[in-house]
Amino acid sequence: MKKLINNPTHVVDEMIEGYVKAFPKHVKLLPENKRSIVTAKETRPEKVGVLIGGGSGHEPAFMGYVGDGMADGVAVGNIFASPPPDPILEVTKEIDKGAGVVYIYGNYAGDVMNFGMAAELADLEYGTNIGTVLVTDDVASAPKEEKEKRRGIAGEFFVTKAAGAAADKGYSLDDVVSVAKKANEYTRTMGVGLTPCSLPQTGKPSFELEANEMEIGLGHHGEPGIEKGELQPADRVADRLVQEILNDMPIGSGEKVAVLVNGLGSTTQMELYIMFRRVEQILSEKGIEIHRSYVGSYSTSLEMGGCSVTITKLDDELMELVDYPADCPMYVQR
Amino acid sequence: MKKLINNPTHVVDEMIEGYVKAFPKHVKLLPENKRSIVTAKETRPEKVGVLIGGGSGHEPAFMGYVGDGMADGVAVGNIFASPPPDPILEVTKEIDKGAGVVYIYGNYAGDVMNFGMAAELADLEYGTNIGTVLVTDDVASAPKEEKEKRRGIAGEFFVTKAAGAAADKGYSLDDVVSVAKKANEYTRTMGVGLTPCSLPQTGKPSFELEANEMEIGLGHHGEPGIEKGELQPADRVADRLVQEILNDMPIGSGEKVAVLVNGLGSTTQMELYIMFRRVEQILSEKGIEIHRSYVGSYSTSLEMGGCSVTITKLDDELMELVDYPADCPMYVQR
Amino acid sequence: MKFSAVDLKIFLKNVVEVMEDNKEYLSELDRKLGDGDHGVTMSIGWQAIDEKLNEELVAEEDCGKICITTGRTFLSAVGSSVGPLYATGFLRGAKVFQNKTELTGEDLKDFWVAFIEGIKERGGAEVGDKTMIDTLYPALESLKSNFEKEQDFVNAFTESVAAAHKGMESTKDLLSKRGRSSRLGERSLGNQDPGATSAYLILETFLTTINSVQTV
Amino acid sequence: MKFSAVDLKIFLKNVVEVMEDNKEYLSELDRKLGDGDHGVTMSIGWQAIDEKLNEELVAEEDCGKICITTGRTFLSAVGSSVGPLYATGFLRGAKVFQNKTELTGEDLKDFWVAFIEGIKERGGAEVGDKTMIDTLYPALESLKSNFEKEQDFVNAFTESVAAAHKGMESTKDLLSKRGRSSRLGERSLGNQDPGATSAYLILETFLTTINSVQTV
Ligand SMILES: Nc1ncnc2c1ncn2[C@@H]1O[C@H](COP(=O)(O)OP(=O)(O)O)[C@@H](O)[C@H]1O
Ligand SMILES: Nc1ncnc2c1ncn2[C@@H]1O[C@H](COP(=O)(O)OP(=O)(O)O)[C@@H](O)[C@H]1O
Ligand SMILES: [Mg+2]
Ligand SMILES: [Mg+2]
Ligand SMILES: [Mg+2]
Ligand SMILES: [Mg+2]
Repeated sequence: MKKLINNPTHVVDEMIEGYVKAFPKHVKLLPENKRSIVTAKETRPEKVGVLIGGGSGHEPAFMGYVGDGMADGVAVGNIFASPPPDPILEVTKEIDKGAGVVYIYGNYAGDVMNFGMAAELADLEYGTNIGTVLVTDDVASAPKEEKEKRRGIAGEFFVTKAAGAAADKGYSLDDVVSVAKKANEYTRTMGVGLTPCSLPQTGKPSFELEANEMEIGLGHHGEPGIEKGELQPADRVADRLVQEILNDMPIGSGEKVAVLVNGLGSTTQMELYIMFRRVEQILSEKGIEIHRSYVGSYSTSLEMGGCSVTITKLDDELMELVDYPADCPMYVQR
Repeated sequence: MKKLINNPTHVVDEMIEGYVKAFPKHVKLLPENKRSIVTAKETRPEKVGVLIGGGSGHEPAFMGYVGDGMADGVAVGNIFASPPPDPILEVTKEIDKGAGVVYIYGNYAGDVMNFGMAAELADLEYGTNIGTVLVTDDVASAPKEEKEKRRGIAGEFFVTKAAGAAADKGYSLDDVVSVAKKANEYTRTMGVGLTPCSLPQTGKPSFELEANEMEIGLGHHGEPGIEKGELQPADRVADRLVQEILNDMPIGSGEKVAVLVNGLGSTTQMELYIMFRRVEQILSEKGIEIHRSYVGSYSTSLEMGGCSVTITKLDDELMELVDYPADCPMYVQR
Repeated sequence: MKFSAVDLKIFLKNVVEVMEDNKEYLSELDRKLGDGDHGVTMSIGWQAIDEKLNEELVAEEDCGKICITTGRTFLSAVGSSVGPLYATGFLRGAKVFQNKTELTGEDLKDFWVAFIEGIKERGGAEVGDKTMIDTLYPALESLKSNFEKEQDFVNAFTESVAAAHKGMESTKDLLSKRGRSSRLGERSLGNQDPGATSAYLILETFLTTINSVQTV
Repeated sequence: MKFSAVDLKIFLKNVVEVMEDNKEYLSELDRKLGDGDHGVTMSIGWQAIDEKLNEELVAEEDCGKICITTGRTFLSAVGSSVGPLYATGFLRGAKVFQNKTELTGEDLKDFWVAFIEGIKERGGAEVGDKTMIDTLYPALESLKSNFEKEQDFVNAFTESVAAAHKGMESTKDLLSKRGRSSRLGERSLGNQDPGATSAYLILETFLTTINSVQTV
């Protein structure tokens, strides 16, 4: 494990320090916790607040997605660990403009408990209305019958995008929550891992794969996936990922989708575009129209190698929200 | 070497195919060469054309930087190899709107010859006025007295940004060339390598470093650097890189700069922000004001590990150009 | 038996040390089933508690306040899955110790009952889900029934730790149903749950602490 | 001696094979001094030429046209540093062969003189810069002077290849001054230049080709 760091214990704090120094016009750190970041821009009174968060190590998720048209604030946890309620509460208080706050996070035991506690406390202490949207896009993480048990991975980008745009357009709390839930309902992700990452504090690889192996359905934190096997050509990998998604969420000819081919950390753009090429071929053979594409590292697992494919079905409302502009330090859309 | 590819021989063509399919509203492929990409948007008559290019394997550079406020077209070479004159010529012809075309590329023997031949042919065959700007930001690549021998690395981003914005603002060919040359003159980069990349076709690591070693000044294609040594804490590495830059190009207190902390491929955003944190500390101690920061993978070397620091001094003109909006598939600025 | 605020702080100090010693081991268990950070998380949390023990808790005599600070500190330092779980344990236990500087065997029993029930309530896991509950719940049942019989905390707790050990070991043969390893199915078999392990370490450390304190 | 268009194409086919055989070796040399792609680049370029040889050049009798196609194909396929260099070599040489279907020893000599001078002009490198010029220029000088003496191309070219070999080997002891390895300074010592090596392979292949063609 070779990393450009100072002290493994301080990586998250130093990263955050660097981040807010790099984008002072976009984001600011709140005073109490060193893990609470909010937009530096004035937000409109009566705008629903959008709060995201989770463990760190997924950059640009989640802290990179604070800004116009996306989230108003983020609570940053330790690497691969939910933030505690304190920073979540601090952000909540700051971004509540009287219309309530929606919490969007991946469906992990730790996040559910910490954000759950924060939501209760926010209601109790500040009387803030909290809406909650759990992201459950990871097809590999539970069978279809137990969809509510699935975890959130790269698809959280689309759920945040929908909620952020909706809030910016003046949706009410309930409406932001419903549209974000719809985005989650319409989103599926399947990933493949090739090489592990390692936590700065242990230096140990998060999983082991042979030199010629890949793992389908590998978790966002190196949690074991559903199938190990020999590394296949990119086209065959794309076939498999897309097939799993379409089996789980059939999409008809003529329907519109947004696609995200996401790198897990150390995968080159070259590989991601080669993957996208095949994803596009499959979808267009089926008459499915790609309305908007995203290719890049949108949600990583430190320096893990591999990628995921996310497909979101778009109805008219979601299409408008996906097309809505955004301006965050790590993601801008015009 | 584990890569999500099909056939090593086709990686560049398949990448380009995926790219133009992903962003059909932004870019299009020209018919003759499969390596000529231009903006899909109508460009204004009498706008100076901005042409970039070089070897592939540096994504998002260079093909990701075609779009409003940046380049009008790109010629894509094989991995780490200059494109031949053909695609350069094809792009030139397409983007010449009567005001000439400026070629911006890194100062490598291959690029100089191929773009040079293309420039001659463009003049001969289409009577296009060609301006040429060689990027020479890599401090490690030659001593100060031989600055004209230096190679171009991540700083090409700023030179392209300045030229693209200037062209969009209606500068003449000569003026685009001068301001791009000024941007190059005011830009310095120093890099550090931690882990090698490997060409898909050889599968061999581009260089060798021990588990605890880093290499200062390592080239953009794995060319050996100026000093191998034990891996230092991020702050010490940042100190070294910034010091080399400031020794080469003194910057006074009160001056303004743009900073790019660039990942070489597999380096996490977390590490880049930890590096940025220290860069910011050093500059602010010296009273140098960071006007705008860029942190991320802007110019890579496949999956190489490590990063570079680029500093561009800003006068009023360059500041305006750096702040100018841009809308490219792999880089958007509002 | 008597157990003072000083003893309570010795216990906490001992846990700090045990978690440091087992940091690698707990992370290794978690690499097999989850994201590999359990040892790191426990270490971060207990190091933060250690700081409190060395500063604002040095003169603290109220066992309830000690437990509140412990729980809050742990939660704020780690978040994660175990943050809310162990924090809830300490905060529920704190109610039992409120305003007390010396604790009886009954207090200690009530503390652990509240501690474990709090965790169960917070996480919603059942015995057999392959979590720390597999360690904690058998310990709770053993503690309750044995204490009822003999009213001897040390004996009852000794039994309780034995039950915890069995419970911890039982997680090897369980399919994961909660937390990060729940999708593992068959592949989770054969691996001991990291949270079940850290929970056992906490109980065991309490036992060695009361034994060492008693013999003084 | 006589050298026909067919022989010329045999030579080109032989180079295709030699470059395939040396792909790994040339890349390995370039990994030490540059970006590790020289073998890959040569292979891509010569494979593209091979395609032309198997298709549109099958019936081509004009040695000039064969060389033009070779040069253009190489350049379009690879770009890189060596694209313009070797392409210029073939395009300059093509002028010598224009409209000829049979070549004399004099033609062949003039071809290689034009080939090498073209490369030198294109790249601007001098002997001692640690490039392919260190192979090519001694070959050129040897070829010129020996051909002038004896008017025997085969003998003169045999000498020339020997000079090329010496020149190639001399690059081991040179400091890099051109191309990707120029910043290496002292560290470039001891490594043979990849372009000097591929240039030698081309000359050597021409020698073996004329020898095999002659003995037929
Ligand atoms: N709902 C739950 N109830 C009880 N214990 C749980 C629950 N979810 C997870 N755990 C425990 O948490 C442990 C993992 O802790 P840790 O690795 O620190 O957190 P994370 O899973 O967030 O990385 C598991 O081994 C398990 O014992
Ligand atoms: N200006 C030049 N003149 C002659 N030969 C050159 C020149 N620049 C580079 N070369 C040759 O090119 C070789 C490298 O070729 P190659 O690896 O294919 O291209 P690149 O350097 O673009 O990766 C060097 O070994 C050297 O012999
Ligand atoms: Mg975790
Ligand atoms: Mg090259
Ligand atoms: Mg864990
Ligand atoms: Mg090379």
